[in-house]
Amino acid sequence: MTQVVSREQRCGLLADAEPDELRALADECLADGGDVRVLVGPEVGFVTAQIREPVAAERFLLGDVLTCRAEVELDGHRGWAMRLGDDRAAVLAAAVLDAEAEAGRPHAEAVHRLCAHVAGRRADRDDAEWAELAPTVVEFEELT
Amino acid sequence: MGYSGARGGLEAILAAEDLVRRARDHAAAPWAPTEQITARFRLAVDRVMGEAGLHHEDTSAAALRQAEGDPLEASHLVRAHRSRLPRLAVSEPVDPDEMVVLRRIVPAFREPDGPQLLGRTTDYTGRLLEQPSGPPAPAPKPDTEVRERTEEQRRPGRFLDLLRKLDLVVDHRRVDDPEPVDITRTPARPPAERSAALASMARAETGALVALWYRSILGPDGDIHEVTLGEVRHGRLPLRVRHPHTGNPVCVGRFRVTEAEAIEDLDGADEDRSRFDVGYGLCFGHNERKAIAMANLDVANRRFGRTGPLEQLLLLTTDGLDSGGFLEHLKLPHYVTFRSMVERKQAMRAAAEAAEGPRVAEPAGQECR
Amino acid sequence: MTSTLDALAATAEDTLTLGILDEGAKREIRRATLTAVCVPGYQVPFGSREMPVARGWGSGGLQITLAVIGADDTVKVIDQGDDAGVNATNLRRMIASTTGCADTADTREATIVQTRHRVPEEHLADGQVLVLQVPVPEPLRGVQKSVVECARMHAEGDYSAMWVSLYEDLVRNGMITRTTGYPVLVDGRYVLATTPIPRWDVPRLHDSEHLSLFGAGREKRIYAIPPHTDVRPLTFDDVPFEVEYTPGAACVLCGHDDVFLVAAGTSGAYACSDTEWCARVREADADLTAHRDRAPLHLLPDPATRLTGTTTTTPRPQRARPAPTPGQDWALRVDGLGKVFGAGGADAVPGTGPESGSAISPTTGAIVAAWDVSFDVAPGEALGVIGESGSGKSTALACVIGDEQATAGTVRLAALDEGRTDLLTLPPEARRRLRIDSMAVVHQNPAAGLDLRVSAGGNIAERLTAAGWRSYHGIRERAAELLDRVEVPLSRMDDPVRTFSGGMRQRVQIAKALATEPPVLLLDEPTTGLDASVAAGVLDLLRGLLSERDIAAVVVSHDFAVIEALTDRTLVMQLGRVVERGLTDQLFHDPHHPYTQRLVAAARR
Amino acid sequence: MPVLSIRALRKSFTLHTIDGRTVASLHGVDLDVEEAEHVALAGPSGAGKSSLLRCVHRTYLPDSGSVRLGDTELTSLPDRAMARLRGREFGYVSQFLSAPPRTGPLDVVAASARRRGLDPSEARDAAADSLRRLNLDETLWDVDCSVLSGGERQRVNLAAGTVRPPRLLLLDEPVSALDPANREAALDLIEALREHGVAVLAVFHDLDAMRRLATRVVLMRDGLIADQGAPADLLETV
Repeated sequence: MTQVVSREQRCGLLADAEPDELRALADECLADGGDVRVLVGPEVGFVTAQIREPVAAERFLLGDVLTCRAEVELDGHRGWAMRLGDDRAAVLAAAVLDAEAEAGRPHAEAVHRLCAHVAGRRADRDDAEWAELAPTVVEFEELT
Repeated sequence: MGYSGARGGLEAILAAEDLVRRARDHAAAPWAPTEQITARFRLAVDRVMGEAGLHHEDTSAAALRQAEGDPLEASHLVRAHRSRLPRLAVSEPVDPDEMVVLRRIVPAFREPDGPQLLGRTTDYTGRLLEQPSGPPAPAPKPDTEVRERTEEQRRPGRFLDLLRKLDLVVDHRRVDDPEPVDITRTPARPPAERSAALASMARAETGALVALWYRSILGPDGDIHEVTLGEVRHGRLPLRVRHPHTGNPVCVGRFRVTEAEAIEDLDGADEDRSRFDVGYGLCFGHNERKAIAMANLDVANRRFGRTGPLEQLLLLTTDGLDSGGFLEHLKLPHYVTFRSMVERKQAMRAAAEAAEGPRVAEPAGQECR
Repeated sequence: MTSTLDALAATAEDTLTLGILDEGAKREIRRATLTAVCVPGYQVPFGSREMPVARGWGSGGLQITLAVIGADDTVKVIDQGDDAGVNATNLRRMIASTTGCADTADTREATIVQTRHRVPEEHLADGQVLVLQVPVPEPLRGVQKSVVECARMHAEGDYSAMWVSLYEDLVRNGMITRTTGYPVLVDGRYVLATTPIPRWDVPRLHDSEHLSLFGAGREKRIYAIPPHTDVRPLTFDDVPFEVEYTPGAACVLCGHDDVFLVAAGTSGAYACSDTEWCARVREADADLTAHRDRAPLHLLPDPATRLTGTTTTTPRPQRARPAPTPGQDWALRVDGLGKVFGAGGADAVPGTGPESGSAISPTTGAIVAAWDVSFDVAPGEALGVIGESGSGKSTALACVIGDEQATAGTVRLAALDEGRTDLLTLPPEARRRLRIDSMAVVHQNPAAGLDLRVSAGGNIAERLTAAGWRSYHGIRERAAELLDRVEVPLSRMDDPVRTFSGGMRQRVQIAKALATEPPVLLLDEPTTGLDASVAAGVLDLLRGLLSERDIAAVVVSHDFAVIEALTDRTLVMQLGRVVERGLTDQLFHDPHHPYTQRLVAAARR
Repeated sequence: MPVLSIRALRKSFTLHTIDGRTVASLHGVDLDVEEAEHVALAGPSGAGKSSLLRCVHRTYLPDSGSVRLGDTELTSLPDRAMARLRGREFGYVSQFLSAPPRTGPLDVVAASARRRGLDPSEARDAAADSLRRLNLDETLWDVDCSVLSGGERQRVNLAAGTVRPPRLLLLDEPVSALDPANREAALDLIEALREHGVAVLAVFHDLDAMRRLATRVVLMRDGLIADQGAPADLLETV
């Protein structure tokens, strides 16, 4: 399995994973009774979406996006996760998986596989989405 | 201490609440689960997300269900919910050029960079009321053939950039990069930074914003200025925050927005008539009406905001919670103020009776040369 | 199997049992409240949060209460004086259930009283906090629609528009007809809206022992009246402030008449609005004597003293005329004044002016509207500035007035700091202040100097109240005197100026300009736009006024007849420059500059 | 020292509106007027008589030369000082009244007297006296000047010019519109100024007035003084 994902990419992919996938894998990670502590949350809050608009290159605050985040320590390695929505169990699980991968613990490879799986699913969804959208493109006669 | 204030009021309130719950939650109809509301009332959900200023479909849907479909009441529920939550971060500045489009129309150009993508729209469908007697027949299998696509098809270049290439736009680009105003912490009042006006419009009530836009064109203080829609899009933008351990940006998810660019022909004495001005609109969810009104009002505010009432109207009268709340408060008891008003009217009358003739209140003032 | 994850999630469950405000918001509101206490009467903006109650249902008061309340506090909530009102009930259960504090109906036990539209009849003591729900915090809303302008008026303490509205009320209705939310002056500085509490309660805010906090959630403002603060209802010195009173009315329940009464039923009966007080009176659990002493019975309406009371000749504020400084005989002096519209400032000047035949800078494209304009005017002297439109005469005057920001030069007034201060260095508010009593302006368009909706007397009252006049009768006398002098019939004094003809409006504007006897008068095309015969009348008036007063006048006009009639000396301006200056009759009979000769030739035609 | 001393006074007009043509008016005039001396300017029209009066009053700005009132040089006096001097230290009585309308004769004359230093009640007495001497009907004293006839207005004008007279008076055809009877009264009034030591420099439209009033006649021609002398000597030669 290729390991080119950065920590940021991994966090991004875990944020996109399904809650059930995260919880199942996190439970496996924790099954060995590793030393785990919850440092932050999991708490529900919001991230304020800051936009740099294109007309004057000026920043403004569009509004807030409901998010949740968690941070854990697993065998001395810190794991952090944030995702949209308010599924606190999912974000805590993601933080555990982040720590698992950071610590290089036994399930680190499984975490990478999950990330790859999420990435693949995202590509599939993009394909499916475009398959539905493409027919709605207005096709003009070629102008020469 | 014999006096207890808690007399009839509380019981009546509890009974009213109870009546709502029974009639709404236990109505003789199937329960509407959240996913049904987000799937079947997509645009209502999106509208609530925008007006509440909180992007989360399920929360909006729950609010709509609790509010029995009243979008303003639903926005109130979501905003009050937001007041209880902490701000976890402010995102890295989002570049709207990163938008993956689901729909994109450029009315001012036949063949712009990238596609004219109709997407999911009923714009071209006759408005005929369908009255199905039951659920539709099973859906035909969608065409899932993988189609080639270019980067430009999913992330088309914006029309504004084309105008820039043609040197047809007044350049407003700032180099000083001021901190954006947070209107949830600092009330937006005129004179305000543009960032405050944009933020106010982004969470304004859709109807109020559209009405204000229309007033700016046809109202007594309006100006029938040339309105051209440069571009409108619906799509997804990435939300990135700084990773607390590495300090690098992390994309924690994507949120849907509607974006619009309004092109305005300049005709003022001190304006550059050889170029266009461009206004910007962006709001949560799929709400083209709001984004287009916002883009037009952005230019109108730059041009006429300070010389007329527009800026004050925009900042102080378009928030649905403000206007709706003030209206709702009229239902509260007002007998103290009313009694005070009646007293003055009686005093005026008593004074008139005591005086020699009836006093002419508010002299009309005859016209004279 | 319960996973570790489930357990972890459970331990964090309590984070959702939040209050209705997050802690950061509470801190912010406390900070704003503290600022409000430090600057009594000032409306402090704050990041008002959305509450589970609608904007207008007490969201501002609720935020203050939630921010300042502690678990050991006892809260009382009333609406219209009634603990059982639906709004009061609603807010009380919300506050009590989310903070864990005790609630009470007994004012004496409460540490915090949140209220809508009433101050309790019971005495509020040192340490008690009254939180008032405010629907509309801006007292100036009725007289000024622009929030920017309202902010300026507060910043400058410029409340003359408010005084004019009281004056107009008295003129039209014979009494001040304002009802609840009566405006008060706090600590001699800020005008504040007393929420809509009845006038009956307003005296209770003055020199109180308790702290009053005002929260406007929708308009996102907090303001305060700290204990022992001076709070005066706005009224003229010779017009008493009146509280609500209906002769013979008393509470059907307790029988008392020294309380604020509201209608009870529809048959004309009255009852206490403060239900707790009324109940305790009936239970003999109230100090009636102390209450009667507190009641504003001395402020009951007395038609005899209302307006019929003859002038209690309060002394008029008189501004001491500065003694002329030896060796300096000017009242107004302008040196090197210049105004460039557009880019470049002084660098845009070369290549413009009469020699170049253009006011537009060949290098920057800026318009050099006026440059190097210098003159001075002595008391008793009138100076003319003549030129065609576009010559820069009105721009130069606008720079002196302060309506335009000058690009260069200095402007000095003998009345200000003995002429040492350059007006152009003063902030806008200081220049506005000077226009009240040091340098009056008569505009071409009367609407620019007058409020056409207001009566002739009211327009003069605006200037007088701005200068500190506070006697209604004194103001009327002075206004009558001025209107008589400018030949406006006194029968028209109380009519809105919009019903006046152009010439009459201009006369009212002149009367207003002279109201405070300013040492300098600036007239911008004072008769332009009037019919010839009307203009002649206004000109005669000005001529008479200038000759009988020791005023220094500057008259700007394109019309030689106006300049000739009013002035002794004149500047001729063309394309932004002064091209000739001299005695007015000399310029008319012996003009030297080609441009002046053209003007004269045109005038003689 | 003469009350008025004029030296080498020149005045010409450049008419920019007509091709920049220059028209000469005074070519170098020298003239002294002593206390109580009444000098009449004579000569054909266009000779420069009125120009000379206006140059003294500075309604015309002289090109060069000197005009001294006592020891004050008028040609270089700042505008404001000149404006103050006018009417107070010397007066100019034109043919026409330019009184503010809506003021009556008495007010017009009294205002002039006040400018010359009398207090309000003194000024009214002096004004009444002047108007009486000019036979202006008392019923007209408070009517608006604009309704008066030409002769009445000229008398008001003369009264205003001569009330509480200054050291020097410049008279420009002050009795031209008067009928014979009123003309006599006016001439008497002017003549009486001599008793107060007032110096007069005047242009009269008729020889009778000159004969009657002038202590000296100055004959002007083409912007120069052609001759001067006693009226009896000079006027016979004209």
